[in-house]
Amino acid sequence: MKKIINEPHAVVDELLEGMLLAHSDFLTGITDTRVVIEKEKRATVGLVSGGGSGHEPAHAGFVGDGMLRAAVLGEMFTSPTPDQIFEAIKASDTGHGVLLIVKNYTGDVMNFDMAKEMAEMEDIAVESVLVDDDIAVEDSTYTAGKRGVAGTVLVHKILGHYAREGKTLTELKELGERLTAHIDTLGVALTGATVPEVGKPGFTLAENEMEYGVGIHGEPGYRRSELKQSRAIANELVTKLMETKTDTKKIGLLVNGLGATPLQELYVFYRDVVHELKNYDVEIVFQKIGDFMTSIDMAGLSLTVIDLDSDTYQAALTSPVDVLNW
Amino acid sequence: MKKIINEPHAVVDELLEGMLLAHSDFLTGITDTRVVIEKEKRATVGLVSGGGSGHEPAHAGFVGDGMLRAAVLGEMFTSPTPDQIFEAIKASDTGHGVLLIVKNYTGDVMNFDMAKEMAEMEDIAVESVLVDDDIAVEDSTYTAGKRGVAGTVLVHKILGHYAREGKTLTELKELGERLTAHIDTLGVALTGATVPEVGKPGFTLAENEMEYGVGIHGEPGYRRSELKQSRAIANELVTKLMETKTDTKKIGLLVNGLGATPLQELYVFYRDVVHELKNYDVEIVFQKIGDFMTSIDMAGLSLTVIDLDSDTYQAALTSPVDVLNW
Amino acid sequence: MELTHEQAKRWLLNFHQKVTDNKAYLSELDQAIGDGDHGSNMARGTEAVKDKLGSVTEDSLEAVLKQAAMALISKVGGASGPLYGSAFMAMAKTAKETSELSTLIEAGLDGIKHRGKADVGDKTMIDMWQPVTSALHEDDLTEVTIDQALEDVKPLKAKKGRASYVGERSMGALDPGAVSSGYLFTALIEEVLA
Amino acid sequence: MELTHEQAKRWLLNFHQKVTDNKAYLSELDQAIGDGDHGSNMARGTEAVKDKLGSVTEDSLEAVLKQAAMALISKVGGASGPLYGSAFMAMAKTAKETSELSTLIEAGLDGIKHRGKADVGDKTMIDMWQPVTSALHEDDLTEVTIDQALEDVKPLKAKKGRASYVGERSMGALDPGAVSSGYLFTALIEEVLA
Ligand SMILES: Nc1ncnc2c1ncn2[C@@H]1O[C@H](COP(=O)(O)OP(=O)(O)O)[C@@H](O)[C@H]1O
Ligand SMILES: Nc1ncnc2c1ncn2[C@@H]1O[C@H](COP(=O)(O)OP(=O)(O)O)[C@@H](O)[C@H]1O
Ligand SMILES: [Mg+2]
Ligand SMILES: [Mg+2]
Ligand SMILES: [Mg+2]
Ligand SMILES: [Mg+2]
Repeated sequence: MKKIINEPHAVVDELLEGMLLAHSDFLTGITDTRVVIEKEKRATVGLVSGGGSGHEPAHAGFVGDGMLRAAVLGEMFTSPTPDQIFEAIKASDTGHGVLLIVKNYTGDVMNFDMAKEMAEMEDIAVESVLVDDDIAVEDSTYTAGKRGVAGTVLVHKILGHYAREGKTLTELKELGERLTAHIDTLGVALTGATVPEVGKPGFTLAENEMEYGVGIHGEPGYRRSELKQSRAIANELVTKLMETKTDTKKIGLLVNGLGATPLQELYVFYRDVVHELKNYDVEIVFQKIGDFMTSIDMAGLSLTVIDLDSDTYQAALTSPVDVLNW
Repeated sequence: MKKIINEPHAVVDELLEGMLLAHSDFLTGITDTRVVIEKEKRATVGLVSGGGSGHEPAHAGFVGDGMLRAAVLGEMFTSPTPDQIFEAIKASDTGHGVLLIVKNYTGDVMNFDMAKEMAEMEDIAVESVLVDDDIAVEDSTYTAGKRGVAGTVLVHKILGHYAREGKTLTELKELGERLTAHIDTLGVALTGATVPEVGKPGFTLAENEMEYGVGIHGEPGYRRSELKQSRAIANELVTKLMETKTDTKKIGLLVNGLGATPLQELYVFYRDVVHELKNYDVEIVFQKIGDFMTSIDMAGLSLTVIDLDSDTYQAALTSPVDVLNW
Repeated sequence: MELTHEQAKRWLLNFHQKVTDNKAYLSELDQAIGDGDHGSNMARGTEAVKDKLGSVTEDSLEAVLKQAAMALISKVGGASGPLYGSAFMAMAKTAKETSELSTLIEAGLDGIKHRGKADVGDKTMIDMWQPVTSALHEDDLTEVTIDQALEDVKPLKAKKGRASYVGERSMGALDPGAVSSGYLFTALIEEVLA
Repeated sequence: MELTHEQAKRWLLNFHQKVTDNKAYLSELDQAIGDGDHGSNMARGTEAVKDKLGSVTEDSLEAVLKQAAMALISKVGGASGPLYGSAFMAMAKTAKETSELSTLIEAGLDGIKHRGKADVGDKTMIDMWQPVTSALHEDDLTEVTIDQALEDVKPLKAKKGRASYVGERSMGALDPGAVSSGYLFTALIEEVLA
């Protein structure tokens, strides 16, 4: 394991400390709990998200005006606990309620649910939106359902925009539920991710091997294959992602690096995605390329397609925000 | 070599194509040459930078209002040619002249110089500023001098600000020359970088080895050592960087990932840098953390310290810009 | 049979010991079909339980169970945190009415089912809690019950939690949560039933 | 001795062939003390020279040398591009006045020195161009001159260009630019002096 860190168990606390030291102009922490929150709060619904650490810049990099009010950091790749989330909820409420944006993982769902129950006992209005964009997993009663991955960041952005516009908690929840149905993601990995305390990659791929459909904690994908060229990967991901979008005319794209992928590869891949999409009758009206929802030091990327036939989503995606990593 | 690319020799053209496809709202290319340039040009001095590819987001990610007017992309790790740079100069001139920001590498210096001569033959006013911030190299008559590395991005930002404010070419050159003396950088590598066409890392480090002082093309550093903890690395880099800054009271910091370094490590390291700086009588008034000047897929980082006793630099660093990766 | 607050404390301390001793093994089991953190998660959690128990001054079963619940909820995270936490919270609530052991454990089981929306046969800790609850109702909980439950959980295909992502590959493997729950009930046998 | 435009063409084509044949070797030399691209750089450049020569219709030495310069300048990049480019540009300018070979090569050498601010002994291509120029002045350029120059460049410590970063480590190694320039002059011997 080659990492620039100190004691492996201290990484989460130290990266949090680094963040707060660097960005104290607009971000602050909540004492004794790993929460990053805006200093200035508008009198609007507060959006709270979070999950295990290791997905940086998610989620703390999206805290700020126009996106999240607070982010809750769990242990590495481990959902945060209900009391942490509860602290974030309390601190985020300005009397307009709090919307939780939760990635669909058993742990996240349950911990956020418990936090919601705690908050309700203190009469704070809380709703939640579940993001399950990873189409690598079949959504059936035989699985925990589709996972929440990079598309979550688009949910932060769009709902963050609406929250700033003054939408109510109920409106935001409804909007969110409709929105998540329009977002699909697929990832590929060239290497596994190494959790510092574990010290070795969660899985290993041979020098000439890649895996399609891997989750952001290294959950198994749907196929291993020899390493393909960018255009072949673009073909496979686009084909799968566009399968359900037969009536869609306008889309947005998010090409997301998983932590150790150079930006140059993301741009080569983006190019191939655009070429691939020429086979479809769609217009690309929004795109974002970079690291948004990583998997520690995994090499690989994910492609997210969002259906943008609704003009309002597009406007919500492009409005200015004041966060670190959008 | 594990990369999401197509034919190795096509990476530069394809990443450029990807960039221009993605950001055609404000960026465009110059036909038949690898130049990225702003679509809307203010009537001010145009700043042009560039160098070998492989340092993404440098330099194209800094083209836009308030920073560069154009970026010239060479082959991977190879300086662009004079005619490419000349095209960028011609397209960047609005009658106010063009300032070249050049990293101190023999190839870059000579190619930019030749381009400057070509432009002068066409009566375009051109000046250049040479950035040589890498203190790993001794500045003596026995070397090609200190190399230009991540600090270059701060030069883009500060001079970009002044150019937008309407400073003249002569003023900008003078400002630039004074400015570069205030910027120092040191990098560490955990792995070598793999140029796609070469197919293997430029150098190799053992599983428990790191190298201090490596350049952004994998130029040899000043010492190999066993892999150290973040705080030990922070101690060494800060000590060396602060050596010449005994009278400095205010500084800015740039923690720059080299391409395959997770953001979480950059924040842990930033934290340790801040702690280390408590031993000095300085105030950190500016900081930037992320990937700015990478070395393809190298794991490692660099730390840049800029002396900010002059208040104007600080204002120039924080003014808003409209570029992709600042 | 009734559970006293002293017994409950001893039970939880024994559980902590077993989890600590088998931390690496639990993570290894989780590595095979999950994400390899069940050992760390449970060690962190039971350590917190141990710490909290020291500060329980009330001589009440409810207080002991509630503190355990709070410790697990606030320190574990992941999937097992809210599940174990909900189990102990449900037991604490039930302890207001009764201290009858099988009723308490059944309440815990219901807490898990309610929280995780899983059921018997999904290859989760429920496949340990369910047979143990039945055995307690018949006053017949022994190591055999636990061993049998582990045997029975092996061939199942995971349908809930992280292990469900590996699908077929989960068949033949032990479920880490069922194993850690097995430690909980072995500790119960040793401290309460023996 | 005078250089004709036909000779110059043959010379450059021969140079292209030698560089192409030794592309990997040149990069290998550069890998040791530089960044490993000298072979690719020069192959790309001489390929462009070859292409350009096809389109030179004028029967003029100046035109041939100028086209070679332009091709090198616009296709090589790195350090060697402007250096070889400046050398041929200086030769082209000089060809307006004279076609005397040693005067032309000396002009090329001056072009390199002017562009790169290096001098004899810095372990660069200059350490090939300088002895070759002297030999030409004495009408005595042979393979021996080139071999000797390569021998002499080896022990030097690099003071210019990328190789200067490896300092002491450059001692004992060949300089890739000196070697590629050696090919240039071997080609000259074969096509013009033989
Ligand atoms: N929905 C569920 N209901 C009951 N138990 C579950 C459920 N999901 C997961 N589990 C249990 O949780 C265990 C995994 O816990 P742990 O590894 O600590 O959390 P995570 O899966 O978040 O990493 C599984 O072995 C299983 O017994
Ligand atoms: N300042 C200089 N003057 C003369 N020749 C130089 C100078 N700097 C470098 N060279 C020559 O250039 C060669 C390296 O060329 P190349 O590898 O193509 O470029 P780069 O160093 O940019 O990768 C060296 O071997 C040396 O002969
Ligand atoms: Mg986990
Ligand atoms: Mg080079
Ligand atoms: Mg687990
Ligand atoms: Mg080279």
